[in-house]
Amino acid sequence: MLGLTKKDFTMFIVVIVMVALAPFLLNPFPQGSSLAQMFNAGYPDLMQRFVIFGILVIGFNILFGLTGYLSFGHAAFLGVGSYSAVWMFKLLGMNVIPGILLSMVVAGIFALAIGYVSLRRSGIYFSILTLAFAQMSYNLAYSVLGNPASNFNLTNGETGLQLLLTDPRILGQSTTPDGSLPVTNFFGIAMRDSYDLRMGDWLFTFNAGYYLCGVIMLISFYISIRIFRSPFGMMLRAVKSNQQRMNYTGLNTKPYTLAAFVISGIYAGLAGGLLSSMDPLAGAERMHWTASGEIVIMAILGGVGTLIGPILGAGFNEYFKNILSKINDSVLHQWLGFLPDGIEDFLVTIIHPFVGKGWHLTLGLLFMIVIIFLPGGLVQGGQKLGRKISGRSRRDAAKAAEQSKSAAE
Amino acid sequence: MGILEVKNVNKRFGGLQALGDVNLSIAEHSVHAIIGPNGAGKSTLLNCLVGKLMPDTGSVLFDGQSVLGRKPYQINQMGISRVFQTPEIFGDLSVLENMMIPCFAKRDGSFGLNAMTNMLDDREIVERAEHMLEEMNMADKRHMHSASLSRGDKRRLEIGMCLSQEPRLLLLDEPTAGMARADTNNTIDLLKQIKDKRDITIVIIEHDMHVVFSLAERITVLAQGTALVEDTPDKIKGHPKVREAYLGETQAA
Amino acid sequence: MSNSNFTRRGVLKTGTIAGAGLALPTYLSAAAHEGFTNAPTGDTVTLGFNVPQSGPYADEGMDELRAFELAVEHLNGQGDGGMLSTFSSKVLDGTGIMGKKVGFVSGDTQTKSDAARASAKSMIEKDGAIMISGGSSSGVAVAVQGLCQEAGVIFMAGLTHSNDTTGKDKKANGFRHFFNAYMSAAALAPVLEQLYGKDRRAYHLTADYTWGWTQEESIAAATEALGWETVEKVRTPLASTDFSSYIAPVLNSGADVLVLNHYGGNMVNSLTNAVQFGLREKQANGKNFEIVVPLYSELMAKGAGRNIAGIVGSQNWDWKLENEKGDRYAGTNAFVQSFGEKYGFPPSQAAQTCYAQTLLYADAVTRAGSFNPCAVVEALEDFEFDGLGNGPTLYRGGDHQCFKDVIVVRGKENPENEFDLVEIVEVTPTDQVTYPVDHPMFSGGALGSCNPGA
Amino acid sequence: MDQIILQFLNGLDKGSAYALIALGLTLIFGTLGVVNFAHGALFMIGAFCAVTVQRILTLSTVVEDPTKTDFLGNPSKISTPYVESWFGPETGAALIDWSVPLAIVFAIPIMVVLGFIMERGLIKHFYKRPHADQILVTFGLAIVLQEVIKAFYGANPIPTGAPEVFRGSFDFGVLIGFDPNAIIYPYWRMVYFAFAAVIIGAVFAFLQFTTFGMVVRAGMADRETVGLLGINIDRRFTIMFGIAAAVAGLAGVMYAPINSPNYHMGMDFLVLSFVVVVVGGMGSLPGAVLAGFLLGILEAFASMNEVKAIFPGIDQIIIYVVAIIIILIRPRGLMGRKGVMEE
Repeated sequence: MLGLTKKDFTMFIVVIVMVALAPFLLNPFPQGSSLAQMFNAGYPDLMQRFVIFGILVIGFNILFGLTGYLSFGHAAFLGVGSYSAVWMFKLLGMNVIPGILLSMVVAGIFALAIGYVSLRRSGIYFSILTLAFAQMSYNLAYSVLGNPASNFNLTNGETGLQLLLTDPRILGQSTTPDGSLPVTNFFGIAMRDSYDLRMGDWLFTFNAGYYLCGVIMLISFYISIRIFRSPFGMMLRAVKSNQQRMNYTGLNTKPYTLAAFVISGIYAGLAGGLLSSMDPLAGAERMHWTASGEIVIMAILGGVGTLIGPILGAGFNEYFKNILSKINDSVLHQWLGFLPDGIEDFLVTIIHPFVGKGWHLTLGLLFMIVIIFLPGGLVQGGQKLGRKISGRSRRDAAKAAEQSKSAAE
Repeated sequence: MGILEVKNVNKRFGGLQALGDVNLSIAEHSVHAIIGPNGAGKSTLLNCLVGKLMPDTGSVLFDGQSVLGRKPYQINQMGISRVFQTPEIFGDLSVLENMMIPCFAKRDGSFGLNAMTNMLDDREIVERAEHMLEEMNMADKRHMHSASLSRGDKRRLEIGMCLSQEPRLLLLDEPTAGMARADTNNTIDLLKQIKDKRDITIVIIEHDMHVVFSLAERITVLAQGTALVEDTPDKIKGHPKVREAYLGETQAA
Repeated sequence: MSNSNFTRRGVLKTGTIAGAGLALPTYLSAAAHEGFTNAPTGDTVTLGFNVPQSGPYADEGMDELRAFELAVEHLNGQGDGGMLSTFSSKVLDGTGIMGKKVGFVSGDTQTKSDAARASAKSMIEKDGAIMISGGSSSGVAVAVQGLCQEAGVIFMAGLTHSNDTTGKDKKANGFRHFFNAYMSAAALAPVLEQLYGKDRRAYHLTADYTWGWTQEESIAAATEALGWETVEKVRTPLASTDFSSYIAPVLNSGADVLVLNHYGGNMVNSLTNAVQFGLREKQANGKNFEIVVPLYSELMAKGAGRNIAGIVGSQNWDWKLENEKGDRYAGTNAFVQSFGEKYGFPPSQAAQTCYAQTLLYADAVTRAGSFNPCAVVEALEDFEFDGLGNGPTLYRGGDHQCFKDVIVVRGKENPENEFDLVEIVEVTPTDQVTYPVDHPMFSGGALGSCNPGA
Repeated sequence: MDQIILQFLNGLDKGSAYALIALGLTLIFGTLGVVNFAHGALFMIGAFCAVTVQRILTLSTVVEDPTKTDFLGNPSKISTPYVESWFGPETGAALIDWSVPLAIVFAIPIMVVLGFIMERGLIKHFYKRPHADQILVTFGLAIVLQEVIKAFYGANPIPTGAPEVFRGSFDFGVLIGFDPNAIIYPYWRMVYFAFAAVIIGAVFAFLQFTTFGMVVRAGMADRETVGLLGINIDRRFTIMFGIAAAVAGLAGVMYAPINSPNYHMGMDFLVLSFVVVVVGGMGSLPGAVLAGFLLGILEAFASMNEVKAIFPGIDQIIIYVVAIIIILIRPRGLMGRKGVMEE
């Protein structure tokens, strides 16, 4: 169906259902409980991030997972896309579609230029070339291209490019009647509009922006499945497998890798455009090398070269990043309040270094654990788990059959 | 006028004259072997033919057109396929996929952005690939991971991949190197079959005299970067120069 | 779109059905009643403290967080009450804010605009925070202030020194207690004149980002007004760690004063490098070569170690203020006492500003009798107060900037202990650092109107 | 002219830090084939060895002094370092003053042991894994190491001064006929340059003239063959990891007085040192050293006002521009070997 094999189609349907029901799935704890305060992730900003970073890593996976070219500068395209979209909101109007389209176009052009040069080399030399281009973009965006005092203020430097009441917005309004900034919208539906659903103690939020991002993520995911299963995708895997044989089979590897690079650059630009559409401020930090590194981490965490891996990796990373950094001692005390005082204090002391200001430490340890024990990422972990469960149930079934047999005798 | 004409080709690496004024003419539909002791320049010559190296001077004409200055993939598209000493296949891909790639290259050229169709829906390509697998007696292995094939199967697969492009000239670089006797004989049989069934020219670089004399119609002997003699196998066997340059060395070794 | 209540097991918790319109999602559905974002419903009110917990300013952020925790304790009537007893407004009585117990959530800005906004968003969307405070850099302050304006909550800025925060990027929902680059320059100028004379040639090294630029502009303008000449303004990359190649040419440039418009790790490194190059022992143009660091903090002084000795700069507040300059700065000792008792060391200026901001917010809500941001804005605008450690202070309505005395400090030559790193040289009175709302360095933006959100 | 000489000196100094870090990185890469993103963290830990030695030497006895009060009004505490009470005030003060050079002695065993633990405990399991996995696991390790340091020492830089005799700067200009103050250079930076030269020389001599070094070099060229000779190359490689860690650590110890150590200084150097290694050519030790000095010098020149006037912002990007140009002109960096890390 939809040109997918049965297995792929099933997976696609599962992802659709997960995206559609995310507001339920991510808010398992009743509103106001102390577990909800920490573990519920069903609020618009984080849900948007899940799907937007999902798009980013899906795109990165088309390059890295298929061709094996490790780009260490992918955040540059995210940043360029973000800036383009914000400029569109400043100049044209607050509808997100032109912004998103421009962000894809500009990121694509950027990727074409950087890819054309960087793909002249392979291996770590390619990685360093992409890293160098991205760091150049970051440094320039942070300083020279972002000086408010100059006439050429493309990025607004450290603060980040933001909307102003004085922006022209030729197709919209510069300022709303009550004197505030207009909000980003999709043909009139504001991205921050939400619909709250209350079920007993539970509260679920359905956010317009999230569903727009979700739909775009599903389209991106669908396209990525098609690419993986297409002759083009096979050629990309062939590039990763044996470039020499490619060349001696009459195939020019350069346009293949360049096309993959540009496609993944466009995905990154799209993600950047969506980030800006959800929150119209674009900061230069998005282009920093650590941001590029985070993309690589998400891809490997999820499982390189797998279809579903990027989504899992992005979700894992964003979830822990957001949740861990918000836990502080008073939250810990609240959680562990049911324990006797001595034990409570002891546990708080133990956990303290790993949460709040220590969230980097925990995340670093989690990365190491996943990478050491699950070389294939979370997808492999899931498969192992699945096999264990199905293995056990098969064993159980066999045992049950045996028992019934002996009972019959 | 042969299908491949090599004229006065010279190649130097620093102070070393790897090829000195090599001349070679390969007749269409023939099986032509190039032999010579280690360091005679066989690999260098082969690399000059497929675009991996650029000769310093001289010309290489394939079917009247110069191949010099073209990239390996362009030369392949002209109709020259190369089989490597150690089988070069796509180890991460399945056997069928390995076979499909040259079929795409034959039909769609050096680049095709065919990203939205499912490759298994392309019946024409799949059938062609499966047909070639049957011809190579590998149909039952088509869903195997190609890296897990035996060395002999890898060689068959590679040759099959080259043939599925329907090349006019097939270059084989020591195709039986490192093979057991049985595999070697299988390969010889396979190449004989190919020669009989297909409208193809074969150039084979080989160490193993058994292979050379069972296949070749003409033989060129290369020594110290120059073509010593070119003749039929029978004549070559008794040629004094060859004995001196080639067999003399093998005796010493 | 509308909020709806959907009862499955027949349990109806709240009975509100109201239009949310163009609103951020509201977790507490009673918000729609009140007509503003995150209106507190139960017996608690949640404040969001968004401070850098990772990255180079993490220690400063932790100090801010300590001050916030202390402020929350005092508001809830725990501890010794701190500055509640000295604060000129007496409406806070230790029963929380308007009878609601104060709770808080904390997050990590990472000193990145993006991350800070994400963190603030999660506080607003998920935790129902009604006020966001904290931060240790101007880029973050401006970004989060913009977010709070759009979301309809109050932003009480932490440490942010750029003119832009209450200049071209000012917002109706945002308030700054901390001083700014212009005020630093205005406060420093007379002291610099007195210490180093009118005939000086200054060489600026400036961190290449927004804050650096506004400070460079302010200091250059103020010193040029004294008659100083600006020899060169050199921008240094933010990511620099070794400033030797920028410091080396200074001595030979004809300058006799080096102004370091750097903050945090940049400042520690550039100052250390400058001292290594022996600039402080050199003579230029027949005068002693001098180094000025316009914005100073205790943590920077600590990081620079003895290199800071004799270096002049400005501060928003210092813990020795009341002891040395009298009870005009009442509140200082009360705060230092309760902070020191709890944590074992004196508070930094960042801590003081965050503590004061929390109290000011609580006080404004109480005086206004409402958590509605627009009511709070009204209560804070042109509010005059005293007893929070800075002497008589005005929260100016025109740009939401506090005006108060600015302290000029100098690194101590022989510190007696690890907390005693700077000495107060001078306190520049408020009227010398005050500027009109439409001063050119602050022009280009507008407050807009207050946004209550929902 | 004087400016050019001055920036050249600066470049040598920056370059010696880059070269030292890149040297260790290349040693690990060349011998073990592992891309070690935790190398910057080793540099940082080296600097914190200096901090720790300073802390240990200033461990103090604390007595209350009733005549003075602290900020809370309690009697203030007077602390006297143990070393001063043990060895007398003068010797004690001198010991504290010399804590950075003393830290070298302390850092070598610590770094070597740390290197062993890292290699045996973690890295050796990653020899056969893809480079991307190696990068990720060592990157994770780098984060963990720096966060542990942050938990113990805080995020603020910690001043760690050079001995008194090396403070201040030397006037080179006068020696070669310039005006006074035209070319001044800090003593400690000269010490750092000399130190770097000695370490680099020692590593090369070690590899060139000892049998151990010869085996390692052979192993770098062709690991399998050396393994076939029955030589236990793995143990030697473990030792090389220890040595590389020690080189990074020593670079960090001596760097402490130049910039006050902080927990993220390793990350600040990491990207730069990778660029240096790649520009030098993966796996080439002389290449790493050469590229370190080249990039250091170019960076120094790019920060000159005259250059910035022509190319605004060039000092922000010079390293990357140079890296791109060199990699495009020379496919394997300055002195890289073919086929290394090109897949």
